[in-house]
Amino acid sequence: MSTELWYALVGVVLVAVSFGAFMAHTHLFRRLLAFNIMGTGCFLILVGLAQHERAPDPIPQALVLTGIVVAVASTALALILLRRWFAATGRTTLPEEDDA
Amino acid sequence: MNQVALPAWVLASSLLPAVIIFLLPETTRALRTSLNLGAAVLKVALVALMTWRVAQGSLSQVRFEMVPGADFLLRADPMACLFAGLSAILWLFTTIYAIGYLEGAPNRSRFFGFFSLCVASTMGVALSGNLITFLLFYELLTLSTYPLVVHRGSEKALAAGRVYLTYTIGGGAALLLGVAVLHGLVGDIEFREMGSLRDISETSWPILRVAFGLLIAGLGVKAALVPLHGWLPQAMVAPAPVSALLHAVAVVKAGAFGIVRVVYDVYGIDFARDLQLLLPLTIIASVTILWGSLRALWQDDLKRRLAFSTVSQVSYIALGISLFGPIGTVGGLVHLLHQGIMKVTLFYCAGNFAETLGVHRISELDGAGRRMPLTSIAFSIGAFGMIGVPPLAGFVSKWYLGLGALEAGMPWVLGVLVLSSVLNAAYFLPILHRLWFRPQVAPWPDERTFGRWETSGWLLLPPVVTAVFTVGAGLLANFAFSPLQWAILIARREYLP
Amino acid sequence: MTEPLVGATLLPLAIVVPLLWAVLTLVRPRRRPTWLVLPGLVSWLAICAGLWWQTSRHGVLTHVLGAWPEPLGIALRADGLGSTMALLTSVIGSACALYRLWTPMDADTLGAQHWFWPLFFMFGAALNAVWLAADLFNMYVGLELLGLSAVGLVAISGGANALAAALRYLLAALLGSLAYLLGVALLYAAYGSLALSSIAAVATPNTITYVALALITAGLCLKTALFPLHAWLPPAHAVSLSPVSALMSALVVKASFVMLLRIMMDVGVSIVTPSLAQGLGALGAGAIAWGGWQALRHADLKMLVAHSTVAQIGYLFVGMALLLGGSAPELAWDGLMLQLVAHALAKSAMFLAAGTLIAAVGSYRVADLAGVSRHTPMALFAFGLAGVSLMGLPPSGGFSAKWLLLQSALASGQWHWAVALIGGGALTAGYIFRVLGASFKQGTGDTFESTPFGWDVVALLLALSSIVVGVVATGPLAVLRIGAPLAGATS
Amino acid sequence: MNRRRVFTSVALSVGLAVMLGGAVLTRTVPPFDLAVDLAKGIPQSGVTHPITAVLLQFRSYDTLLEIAVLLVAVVVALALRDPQGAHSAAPESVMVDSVITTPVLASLTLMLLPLMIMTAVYLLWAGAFQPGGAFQAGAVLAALGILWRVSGRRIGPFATNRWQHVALLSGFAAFLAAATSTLLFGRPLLAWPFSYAGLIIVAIETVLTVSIGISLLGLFASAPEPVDKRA
Repeated sequence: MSTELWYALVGVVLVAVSFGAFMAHTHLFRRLLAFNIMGTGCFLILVGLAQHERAPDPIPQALVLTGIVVAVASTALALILLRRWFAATGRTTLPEEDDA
Repeated sequence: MNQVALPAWVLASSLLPAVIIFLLPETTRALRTSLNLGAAVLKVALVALMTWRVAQGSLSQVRFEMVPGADFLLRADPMACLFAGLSAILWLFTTIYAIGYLEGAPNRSRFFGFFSLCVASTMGVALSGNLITFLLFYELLTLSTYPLVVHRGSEKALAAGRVYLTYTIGGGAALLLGVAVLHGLVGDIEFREMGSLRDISETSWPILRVAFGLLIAGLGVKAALVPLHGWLPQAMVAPAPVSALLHAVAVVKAGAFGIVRVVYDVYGIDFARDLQLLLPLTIIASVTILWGSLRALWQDDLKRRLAFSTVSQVSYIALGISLFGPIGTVGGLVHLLHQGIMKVTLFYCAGNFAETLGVHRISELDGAGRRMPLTSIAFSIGAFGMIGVPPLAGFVSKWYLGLGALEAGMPWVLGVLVLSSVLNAAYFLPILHRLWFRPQVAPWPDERTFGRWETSGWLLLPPVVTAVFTVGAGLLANFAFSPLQWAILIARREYLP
Repeated sequence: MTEPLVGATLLPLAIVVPLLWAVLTLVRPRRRPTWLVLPGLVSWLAICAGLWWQTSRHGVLTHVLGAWPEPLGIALRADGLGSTMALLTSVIGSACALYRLWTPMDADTLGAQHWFWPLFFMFGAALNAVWLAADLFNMYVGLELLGLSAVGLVAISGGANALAAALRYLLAALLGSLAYLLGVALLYAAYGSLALSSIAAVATPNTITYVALALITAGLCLKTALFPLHAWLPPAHAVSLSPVSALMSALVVKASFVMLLRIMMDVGVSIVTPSLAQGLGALGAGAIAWGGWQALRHADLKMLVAHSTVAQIGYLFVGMALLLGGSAPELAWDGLMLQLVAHALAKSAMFLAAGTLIAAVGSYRVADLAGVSRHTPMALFAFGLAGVSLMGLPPSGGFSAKWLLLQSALASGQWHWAVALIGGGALTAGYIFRVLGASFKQGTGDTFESTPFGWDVVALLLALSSIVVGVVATGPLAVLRIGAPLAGATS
Repeated sequence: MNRRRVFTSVALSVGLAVMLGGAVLTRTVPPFDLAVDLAKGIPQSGVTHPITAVLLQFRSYDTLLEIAVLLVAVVVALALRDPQGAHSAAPESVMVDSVITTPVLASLTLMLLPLMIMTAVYLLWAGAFQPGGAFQAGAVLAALGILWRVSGRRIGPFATNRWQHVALLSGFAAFLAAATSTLLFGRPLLAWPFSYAGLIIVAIETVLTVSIGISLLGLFASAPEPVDKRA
């Protein structure tokens, strides 16, 4: 089993676990963290799976760089909304969920 | 204007006024009134012109493709002229009546806007040359009458509106499904004399039967066939001109007219017979006739009694259609007009009693004949016409229906006719008796005086004129362009290829 | 040959010009930069109209970015669907922008409103980027740009509710686009390319492709708010400023749907089994029922309209089921396209009209509309017209769309879809007339705010076009068939 | 969190793991190999490092939109930041909790200042022929800014300070201008003539670095001061 495939499998585990966490948690910050880990796993799969049994392929790496910037931007936006929400209501969860 | 576009002009002559009136501010009374009347007169002229052309055998139409495989088609054929002529004339008088009736009432721009829209869609129903165009205007009619039914905005009116919608939207759904099924089977279905489904393989006859059921169910709602008639008595909370519109000019008639179109111009009368579709229709119609008359007996509210009478009377049309043979057809078609004229008279009069004396219940009518002679005379003529007393219009209809029943070999229908005539007499004569032979007991609930006339001229003219029509349609039945002659013309085309 | 080239230059312009105006409005944020915005709207409209016209004349247009041919480079592609949606976006976008420009600003005293315009133009650019994208990863970036600017527009509507709605929306959007990205990663691993066309040529039914399509479908359905993944939509659309609600309901949900449609028709069509298609359709039917039911029982006018969007999305998926799993895909395609267009026009008109009514009565409750029919008849009329189209009553775009879908369903012998379509119409009639009835009720105290005349005009024009498009549907549908992934489609 | 929620989550995550695992393990050799086309393309791209070539030549359109995404995030941040409005010079909100007033950090920041700037410049320059580039450099700059701020020094609030506002925009604006300019010469969008390509790319990268750095810093700085309502 090549290293790249190993990366991909690690990515799979990360995605699966963090997806579970995203679903399980109600605390918005935890869910955001879960989302970020999910993103990382996704990038691992993208890079790893694309170039195993093959010459290294720079395209997925570039895609991942783009993906990272997008992920950073959305995380930042989420954090700002989250802080605003907390500042406004003192809640760490969405209204429909019980404040766990 | 070139004659090809004539149907379009007829449609536009009430569509454009509708749009303009919507934009008019509430206060511009004179302009709105003249616009209403002008449009109504213009429409009568246009329809007359169209009828004249059709009588000479020139067939004019407007056609373009709406969605792939479905055309928008307006066409002037004899049957279209029959219905268009009726509603054009009655619209003129109903407009006059409505102007007088809504004097000083709120939301008149809205009212007259939808009023014109309603008649525009009726014209569309009359002139539509294929099923999908018919469906289009049939639904438009539903939409444009709802605001009129709920016009008063009272709880009662809104409730009636809800009932009206529940029935008509449901009916519309059935109709849509039926049309879609037929369309899927044979493509775009144009109305054609002798129908256009003849050459369909035996295997798909069951589907044709289902489709027929769906179509009749959809149309039966507006035509108030039992058990789909529930909305009609509810809807009488609407202002009197709207009741006239619902019962005589537009809605109920659109349903009946649709049934005529489906039986004759989609399926074709003899093909319908081969599918064994006529007998069920006859039975439903007969049941409706008797049920409506029976229910009418027990109503004390005048408009409510008239409403049930409509339920019964309109089914004469369905009855005549379902009788195989030209005479029955003539009876049905001619009643389409006659019932309209007579029933509109009765509703005008009922409105006059309500507006002038504040009388809504039959038990309060004692002696009204002396107070409002002209209105009462008009009412009496209408009532006698409904009962079928010669030489009034109603008699002509029933005569042909009776002969048609014999021709179709269904003598039991004769019994239905006789029985319902007796019932008609039973619920109309007491009213006349109260009008003329009972002295006034109590003061009128809410009397208004209008100078030397018994009521406002706007309100008085229409019933008088339509009453005269009622007499004329009976007496002059043998002159050219009389309803009877026109119906005979159509019947000839439907049976003789 | 020159003309198609000119046409092809319009593709990047359709994206670059809104971006440019995003920058311009960002240089000095103002609440109402009328004279800065109007030229932007005009050029945007002109470009999209030209694009549509060029497509209708020359067929599919392609613009190879950076002159690097696919699959190494990225191309923009304008087929009938893409250019029509672009035109629709520019029209509805301009309408909402005008509505916004006519809004008296003392109505919202929030400083955040300064930033409406940059986000608005970013949003427009993102939509065009999605309509014209031909590359799976590029679609992802476009979708993210769209999602974030939409979230921003919701968030600046002000108030804690807006924040909560924006957060809920953002989480859903992020999860959805991540699922999509996973799917894309798998597809790239399986086929070594990101260009939709090149993958379509070699797509084979194997595990990795199935999983990829499943992830893509799930992600995009979440973004399209397909029942039962719709929970985020109603609050997000209801709390926003009315023009924002209009844009979101009319266009944003369509973006992810169109992406799904393209991928399904190009990559999935040889892979998706009829039973899977039926499954999607079943969810659509569920959406029709659930959305309609919720709309019937909500007291808040904008929540009612938002739930109506949930229901209308259902029709799209029923159409997709007929497209993938029916025996009359051409009819289904036409119906689907017409539903896309008609709903976009009708729903934007309805949200704008609802905003006017709410401003007039000063309350969000349907019950408080009593008597408004006399005060703001035009807005109510627009609402009614839009309602006619949503109900699918003739004459309207909604009717023609439903008619075509109905024909397709009957031709495929799939009666259950016919029932769903017609039943949905009845439900819609239920909640539309609930509003109309309430407004016809005789008002007790007729104290209404006066609303800008321009508002009525904009809403009425949109509503009328949603009616007219149904009567003259043949022309637009001919364009929408250009480059359609159907057997015997003109390209 | 309640039991059912946990169970469903676990079930979902296991399902996802199985799906993905299956997909990953059953993967076959793809029909296309872009790496080959890429190798052919590099010589005409004007840069030597493949990733940079992809980011700013072959898929530069993605990068353009990516910067737009970043800009949107900043715009929303600024919008939510100043409830008073962009031009009412709001007093800078000093983040009470995040200021660490130790002489160590203060002096360390001063010492780090030149070092980090140098690192940023290096990363930017390196991007042309080895891993590195605008975003990495920008991130370093942002980190510097954050240190600066955390150590209690003031940075002009971004919505009010014209220059920072412009710097914020400049990256995207320059990129957009460079992308569009080609249309004027009848070339496709972003199709830079080979002879200038390298130069243009370096220019864009430089502007982007500053702009990205300020954007990230802006995102950090415009988070509201945490007020615990429940306290």
